[in-house]
Amino acid sequence: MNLAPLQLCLLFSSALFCIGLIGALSRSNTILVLLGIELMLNAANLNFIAFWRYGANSEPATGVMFVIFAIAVAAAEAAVGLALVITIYRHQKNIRLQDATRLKG
Amino acid sequence: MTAVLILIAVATLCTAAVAMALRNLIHSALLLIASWTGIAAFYLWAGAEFVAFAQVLIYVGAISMVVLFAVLLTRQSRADVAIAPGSLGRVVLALIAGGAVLGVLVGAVLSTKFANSSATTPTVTVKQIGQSLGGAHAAALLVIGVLLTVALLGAVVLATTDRAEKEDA
Amino acid sequence: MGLSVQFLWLIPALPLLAAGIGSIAPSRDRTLASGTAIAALALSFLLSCGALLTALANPADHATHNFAWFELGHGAVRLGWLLDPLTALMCIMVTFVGLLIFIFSTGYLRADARFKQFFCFLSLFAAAMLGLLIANSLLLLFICWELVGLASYLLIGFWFHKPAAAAAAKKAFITTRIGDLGLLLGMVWLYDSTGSLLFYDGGNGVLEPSVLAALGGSTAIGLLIFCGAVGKSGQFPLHVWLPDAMEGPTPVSALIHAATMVAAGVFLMARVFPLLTPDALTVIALTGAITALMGALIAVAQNDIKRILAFSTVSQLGYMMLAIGVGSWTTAIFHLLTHACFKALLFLGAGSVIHAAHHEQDIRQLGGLRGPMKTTFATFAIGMMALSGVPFIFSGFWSKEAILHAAHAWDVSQLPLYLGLAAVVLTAFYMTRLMAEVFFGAARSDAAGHAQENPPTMTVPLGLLAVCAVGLGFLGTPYWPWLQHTLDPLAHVEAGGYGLMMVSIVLVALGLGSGWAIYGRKSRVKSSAADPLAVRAPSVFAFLAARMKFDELYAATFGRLNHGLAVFADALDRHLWDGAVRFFSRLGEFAGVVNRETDEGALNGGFDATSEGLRKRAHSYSRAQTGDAHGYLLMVAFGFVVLVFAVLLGGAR
Amino acid sequence: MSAAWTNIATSAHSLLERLPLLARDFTTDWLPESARWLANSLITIATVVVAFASLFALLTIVERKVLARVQNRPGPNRVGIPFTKIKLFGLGQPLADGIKMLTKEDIVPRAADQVLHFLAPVALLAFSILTFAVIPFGRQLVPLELDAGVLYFFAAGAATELAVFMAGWASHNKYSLLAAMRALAQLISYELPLLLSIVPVVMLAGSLSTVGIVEKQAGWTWGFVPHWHVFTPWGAAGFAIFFVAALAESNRSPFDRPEAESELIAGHLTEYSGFKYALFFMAEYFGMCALCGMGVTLFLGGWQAPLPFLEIIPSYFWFAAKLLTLLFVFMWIRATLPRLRIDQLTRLAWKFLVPLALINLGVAVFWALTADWTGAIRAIRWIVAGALIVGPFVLIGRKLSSGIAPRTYRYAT
Repeated sequence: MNLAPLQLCLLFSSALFCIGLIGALSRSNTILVLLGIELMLNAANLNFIAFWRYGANSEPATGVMFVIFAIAVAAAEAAVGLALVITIYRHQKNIRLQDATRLKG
Repeated sequence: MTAVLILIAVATLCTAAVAMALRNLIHSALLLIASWTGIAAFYLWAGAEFVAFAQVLIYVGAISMVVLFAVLLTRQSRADVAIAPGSLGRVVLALIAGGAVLGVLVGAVLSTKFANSSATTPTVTVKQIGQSLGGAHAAALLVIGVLLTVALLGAVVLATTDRAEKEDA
Repeated sequence: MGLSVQFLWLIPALPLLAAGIGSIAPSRDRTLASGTAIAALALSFLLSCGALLTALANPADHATHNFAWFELGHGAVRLGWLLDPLTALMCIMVTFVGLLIFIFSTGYLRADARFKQFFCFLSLFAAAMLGLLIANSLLLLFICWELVGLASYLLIGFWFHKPAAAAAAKKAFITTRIGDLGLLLGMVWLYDSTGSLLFYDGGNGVLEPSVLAALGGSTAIGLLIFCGAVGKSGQFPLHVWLPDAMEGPTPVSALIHAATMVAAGVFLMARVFPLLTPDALTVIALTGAITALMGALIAVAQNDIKRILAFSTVSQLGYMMLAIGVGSWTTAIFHLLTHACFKALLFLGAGSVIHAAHHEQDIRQLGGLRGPMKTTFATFAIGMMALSGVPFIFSGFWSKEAILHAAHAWDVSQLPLYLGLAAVVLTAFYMTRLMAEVFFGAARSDAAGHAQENPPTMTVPLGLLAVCAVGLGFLGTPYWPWLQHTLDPLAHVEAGGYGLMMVSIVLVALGLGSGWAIYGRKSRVKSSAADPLAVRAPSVFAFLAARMKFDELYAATFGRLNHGLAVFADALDRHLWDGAVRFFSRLGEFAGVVNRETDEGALNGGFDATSEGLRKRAHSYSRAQTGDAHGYLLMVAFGFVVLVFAVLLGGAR
Repeated sequence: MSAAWTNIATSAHSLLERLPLLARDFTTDWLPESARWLANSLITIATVVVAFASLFALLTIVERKVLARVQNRPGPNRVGIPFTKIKLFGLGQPLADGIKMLTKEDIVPRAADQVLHFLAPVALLAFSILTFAVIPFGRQLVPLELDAGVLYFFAAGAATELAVFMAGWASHNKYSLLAAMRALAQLISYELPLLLSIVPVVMLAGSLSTVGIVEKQAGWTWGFVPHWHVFTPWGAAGFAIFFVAALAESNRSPFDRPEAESELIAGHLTEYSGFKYALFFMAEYFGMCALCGMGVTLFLGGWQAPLPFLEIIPSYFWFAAKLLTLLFVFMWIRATLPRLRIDQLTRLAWKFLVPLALINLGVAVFWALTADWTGAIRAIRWIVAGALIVGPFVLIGRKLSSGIAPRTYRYAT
């Protein structure tokens, strides 16, 4: 099997994405679910870099810029997400995601 | 070069997978941090030096701290960090869903014929990044600044205990 | 060291700045408030001297500096500064007299709690007045004119806790407003006719020959502008506010109602003199002459020291208007300048007396102040002789002579001359009466008995003003008419006319002699004793003492008319409009009742049924929101896979 | 001075300057081209590690001596060369300490998280050493010339927090965990002023590369005032903020809260002994050296000589001199100031240093915008910039310290 480096990178990111997905789906701890989602986000970033590295470049730094902004957004997401986790903990004394259904219809 | 990439990929995927499977929350978090470091290594390998350092600074330096704090703040006893396993049905369902998505993605990647990329490696200097941050992406930079500020305030507001609320409880 | 016209705005800006500082300064810091005000005005005085030097370099020139204020329609509304000898001399007069009065005030209001506000208002007044003087636009002049009115209102009503002061402030404000309406109308008319309000604008200003020729002389515009002057300068028939304005503190009376503000009307007429047609001038001359005589007549029968001076001011302003009316505006300005000095002197002297006598203003209660208050007496006597027109060394003589000569030379009518000559006698008479009652004889009350000379802050300004009251007259004698020629190089000055001069000297002597004969020779012994004139002609004296019943007349005519109109409007509002409104409201109420019945009965039922159906449907949908985040994520994942297959099977590739 | 003499001086100077590189090249000359790069790198790494390890050994004794002198006692003065009577003012003490540390029993608590307990000191030391990679020790002596060197430094430094947490958590000791949490709070709090204080430097130097920043500071005004950043208003303020934050980042007194022995029984180090403890100790000194080195690089002109004629002395000597001076100030401060309470500590960071650093950023912007002011107007530039810093400093300081009276001692004099 002869794979181009770009394909290797994309396989890497796909695998990372799925690991994040499986983690987020299978774990009941809200923090772990959040971390799984973080992993998926990172996988997406990985793709940006991979395409920047091997794709047809229209502009030199577009992929890099995307990743920088995505990292900043991820930081904001993590801060707010974990603050929400703490709030959930305060309300229901645990952080099991499946228990946090008080607002359901 | 490809060998290095495979090495990085295997290390990153292994740490991530083990982190998602472990029962000890602290170990999970630390392994995930290792995984993020692996991703930074990938960026370094790809030549995106600045992004790699930013990844380390933000994920390893900042987000990891927030995660660890959250872990420590949301447990009632030491035993709490060892969480009960999810129900078997959920795990199976998760594996099916993940496998399906992975299959689709891998299929798509393998079946696509990418144009043979140019041999030249793109380089980007810090100066170029700074110039595009201050030039073409200045608006986005401002929005990110506002977003981070709002997120900071929001996180503080969410996490602080209300005095009145405390009295009720 | 001249001051060029571009920087002319500094002259009013400095007092304005002082007013600003004063307004935010702490109330208890008296030195700061008075210090900034006095320093600012002193600087303005120096700048005015500089401006005069510049103006004298080329007296016939009207240096201007114009600029656009804002765009309006096709053109810009333009304002500007104007520098000519008239402006410069007036500025010097206002700043000099003002400065002395400011200094006097620091002594006069030493014990007042609102000392700071007083200086703030004074500075505001000075700024507005100076702005009025340097304006090269009727609009800017009008703005400052109204500001002057505002400052005057604030200062007359300075002791607003006294009902009389509050009422006098209102009266002054409203009465002058009547005249200002005329000025505004005249201004609008002028703008409509010429398209400009600038006085001098390189050939396009309203006072310049080309525009005047195009305008072709409009009596109405001149008379409307004169209305403003009538209000501000207390001319007949709008003179009623000026005596009442004496309710303000005495320095205010001196500054505003003797020296400067009331002169604004005269200044305005002198400024717009080229606009005035012969018909308008005739009206002005007659108004001035009537005012001069009437003021002098009323002054004879007053007992309040400040009111006597106030009516004397009315009379003198009449002289100035008379001079303008007979076509010699330079002599009007000459008299304005000399009058400003000696009237300020008289008012400050009166203030000195009042301050020393514990705010006793009734001349019948005073008396015998010659001994304890020597400086005040001496300076007051100089002022009195200047006002009376005692010949040769006192300034009032020369300026009054100039006016009388101009009136004599007027070819339309000699009536103003005769009225003016009559007023000369009366002026000398009532001033003698005032002197005799206040300073001679014996003290007729405790307040007068305990009077002491005032501190130097009050007497030094008196001395300086006395020097001016003597010296200023020599600037415009018929033998060396420097002032007239500086103001208007083309002015024709009557030399000669010794006969008329002799007549007026005789008349002055007559006035002085009769006054001394009646009041001085045998001075009053008791404050309650009747006035000698009142004994001889009671009805006339009472009529004059009641100020010729002008206030009553206005109350009976305009006041009643106004009241009737108000009653009519009230009735109209109460019955006609109110009834209509009530009818419509009833109608609305009825409609509402009908509406409610329909709504509750028919419509609600239908909507309720529909809403219930919607709610049930929505409830069944909301079950789909399980609150299970895992489930959502799972759905997304499977949905993604399904979508990919859908795309593949759909043959997109 | 004759031209010949100048030439000799210059060549001698450049020889001295290049001596370390020449020595390295001489050593690796026989290797094939491909292996030379690797060998050169290894030599560089080994040199840095050995140099700083011996500096660490020296520093331990120097610190004890300095503290002792400040406290008016002699300090360790017994250990000299073994088996002789030569004492050398106690300079043999580090050796004795090292032998003691290596031979002590390595105790791991039974309930501890074994793996993390072992990994913590290793990770801490590894990350500390990593930070040395981008510090320019001399004119050509920078181990790794990176475009984003400053970013690298702080990225590597950020990871040390993780090691502290690992140590605290793995020990299974409530004091250790408490100390770790406190340490995290402190490190995160002071990371912010630390980073904000260097932003002006990066901004005005227009470079994230440490080498570039040092080169920007070359030259002298009037021939004797160096163009170091510390000699500008924003630079002085930035250096002060950097210095305070660096004290806190390296857990030095008065910010040695995490290891306060009197209340937290040495904090996250409680359950460590023997060689692991030595590693922690070493890592802390390494971290301190690295931060001081970064401070020298960013604000004190790096390896630049203070005066033109002093350039004859090689650049790495100047770097070492500045580094040692800063380290001495660290010790001096430790001997002088009492420890802060945790609330005072975080308040200082968030309410004082961060606002000041932000204001300093504004001052730097002003400085950059007025760069073309020349002549007498430059005095105005200085005055405005100085006032912009001193004013807020005084105001915020007064606001924060209002209502706090000096402590009174009733029974002591």
